Amino acid sequence: MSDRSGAIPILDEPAQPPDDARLYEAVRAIECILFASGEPVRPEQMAEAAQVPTEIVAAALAILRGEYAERGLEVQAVAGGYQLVTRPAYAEAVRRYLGAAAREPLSQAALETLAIIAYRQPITRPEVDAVRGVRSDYILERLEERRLIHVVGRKDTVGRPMLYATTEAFLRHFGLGGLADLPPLERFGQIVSPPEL
Amino acid sequence: MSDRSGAIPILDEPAQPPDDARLYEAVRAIECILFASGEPVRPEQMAEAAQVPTEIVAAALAILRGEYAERGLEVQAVAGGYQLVTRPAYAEAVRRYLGAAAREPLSQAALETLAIIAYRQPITRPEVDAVRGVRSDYILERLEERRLIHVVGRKDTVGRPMLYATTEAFLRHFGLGGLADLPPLERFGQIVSPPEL
Amino acid sequence: MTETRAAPFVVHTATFEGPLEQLLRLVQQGEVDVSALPLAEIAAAYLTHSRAGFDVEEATEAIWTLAALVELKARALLPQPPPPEEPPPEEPGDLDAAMEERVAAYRAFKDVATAMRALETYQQRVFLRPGEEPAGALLTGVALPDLMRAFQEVLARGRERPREVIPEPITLAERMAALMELLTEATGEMAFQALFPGEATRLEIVVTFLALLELIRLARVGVRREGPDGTIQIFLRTNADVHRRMDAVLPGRDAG
Repeated sequence: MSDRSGAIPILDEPAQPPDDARLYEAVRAIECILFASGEPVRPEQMAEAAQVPTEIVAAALAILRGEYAERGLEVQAVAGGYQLVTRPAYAEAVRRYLGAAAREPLSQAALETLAIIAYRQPITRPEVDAVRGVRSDYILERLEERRLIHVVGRKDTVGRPMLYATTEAFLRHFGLGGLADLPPLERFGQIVSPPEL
Repeated sequence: MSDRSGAIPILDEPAQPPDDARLYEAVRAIECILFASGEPVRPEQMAEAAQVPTEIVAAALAILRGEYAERGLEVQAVAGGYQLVTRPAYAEAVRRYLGAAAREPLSQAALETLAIIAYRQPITRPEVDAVRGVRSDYILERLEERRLIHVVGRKDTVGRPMLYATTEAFLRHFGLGGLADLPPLERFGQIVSPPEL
Repeated sequence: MTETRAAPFVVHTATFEGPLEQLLRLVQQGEVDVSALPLAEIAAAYLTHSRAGFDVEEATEAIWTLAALVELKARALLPQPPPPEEPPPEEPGDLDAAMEERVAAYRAFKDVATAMRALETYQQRVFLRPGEEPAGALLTGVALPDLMRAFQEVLARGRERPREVIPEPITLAERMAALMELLTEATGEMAFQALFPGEATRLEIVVTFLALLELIRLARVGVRREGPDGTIQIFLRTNADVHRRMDAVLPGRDAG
């Protein structure tokens, strides 16, 4: 698995602030904040807690990611924030310690349906059905139950069908910083435009 | 710049003898275990989870402590074993972050919805709507995200709507952590006489 | 929740073996001949299967799928209806193109699903630290059963009252503010029972209780028990209490 850190452009900014000591302190403070939080932390939250400007936060995050490159933990950009997580290579050791069973992956049909929704959102159930060639009621229900998708409105057409979109839990499930981090669909087939339904 | 023109396999092999590689892996695995655990970990537990002898654990812990000497976190030896903690110097930043996160209160509507669910669980979304007089989709989603409520099944009626109930985190959220035997509130209505004291 | 399930239902017929959903898909793609499928047998087999462990959601899916198969089989067995009076507006070539495009789209999504599977697999192997929620220590000397018993008493009292009229809407924010005011007036401390006067309605009691819980969570109010059989006291918390609680979640603080 490749490092997906490149997806967040803000980190590419030069990490050369005027005050090295202040930056160093910000790196340490942000490390502590990410550690103490059990969920993604937005850069504004870090800036407020560490009491530094957001430019310093961006530079500090870049440094922190570099520092963790060789360690057991890694800094992930997820759902608009950052989180500290263990590396997949050590999953078995952590599971043995926690006594946790492996998490249940999505079924193939659910994953395909989710892919369609992720790229075509907002999308109605009949539109999903048209792509898949089978009814998707049950799968949509399960995906909604797992909070990976939700209803965002109704389409202004016959029957006013509900429109589905992906959620923040979707981004967390796949470790995506945002929808822009999804692999470009063009790479996967010769689709010029979505078919008219 | 290194010459990468010829793929010379020997360069990809570990530069250290095998024992060092094993120790290095143990350091990383133990780092992950300490991170993922919310409490002190005993060396025997680490040995079991990382599947290495206790001598390796001792050596790995020494290395890990050295590695964290300059960081925001530190490896601390406590009565129950070892734990990864934030350094006192950054306690203020962490306190500000946790404080801000904890102060993010539930909205008025969310609290009321939660009261209805606590009072009438298990309950469907339409039933909640009927009590509140407005749609509750969004609020139910937020409450579910905060793990205060969860879906416990489906009601055997038209449309098979999902049934919601409060979670254990509901108790923790209100400062009642670890005490999970909160009886469903609906049951209170059936109490004819006060229980004996 | 349905995370743990019995073994999934598998169809065994002469022409197909596998899950129902896959059977439907293959029928729709014309790869399995629906007219030769023994649907009654499949349905009977499913009933036997579901007796071993009935899963409502699986049953719902199975019924949907079986119904779709029955419909497809009926259509396949019945004589073809006359073609629609108006021919489709598109040229056959356009139809082929549209179909081709649709197939290409589906193939692309299937491929991208593979990429997403890799992301999912990665993410399922990483672990977050358990979040440091403010927890536990807010209820000194009070076990939950104590609190709940007290709550049951006042609720039972509320229930004995004659039929309630729809009460004025009570909001939790109002009740929280009222509680704080009440505690301040009582010089910072009062008995739990005193929060629930005899004339309180059930809704009022519930809202008061939730307001109290919320104040406890926000560390504005603490609860303690006076003596082993004593009453439960509610008291206002000071900032010092809050700081002590925060320290409790920061193990490093005392060490340095």
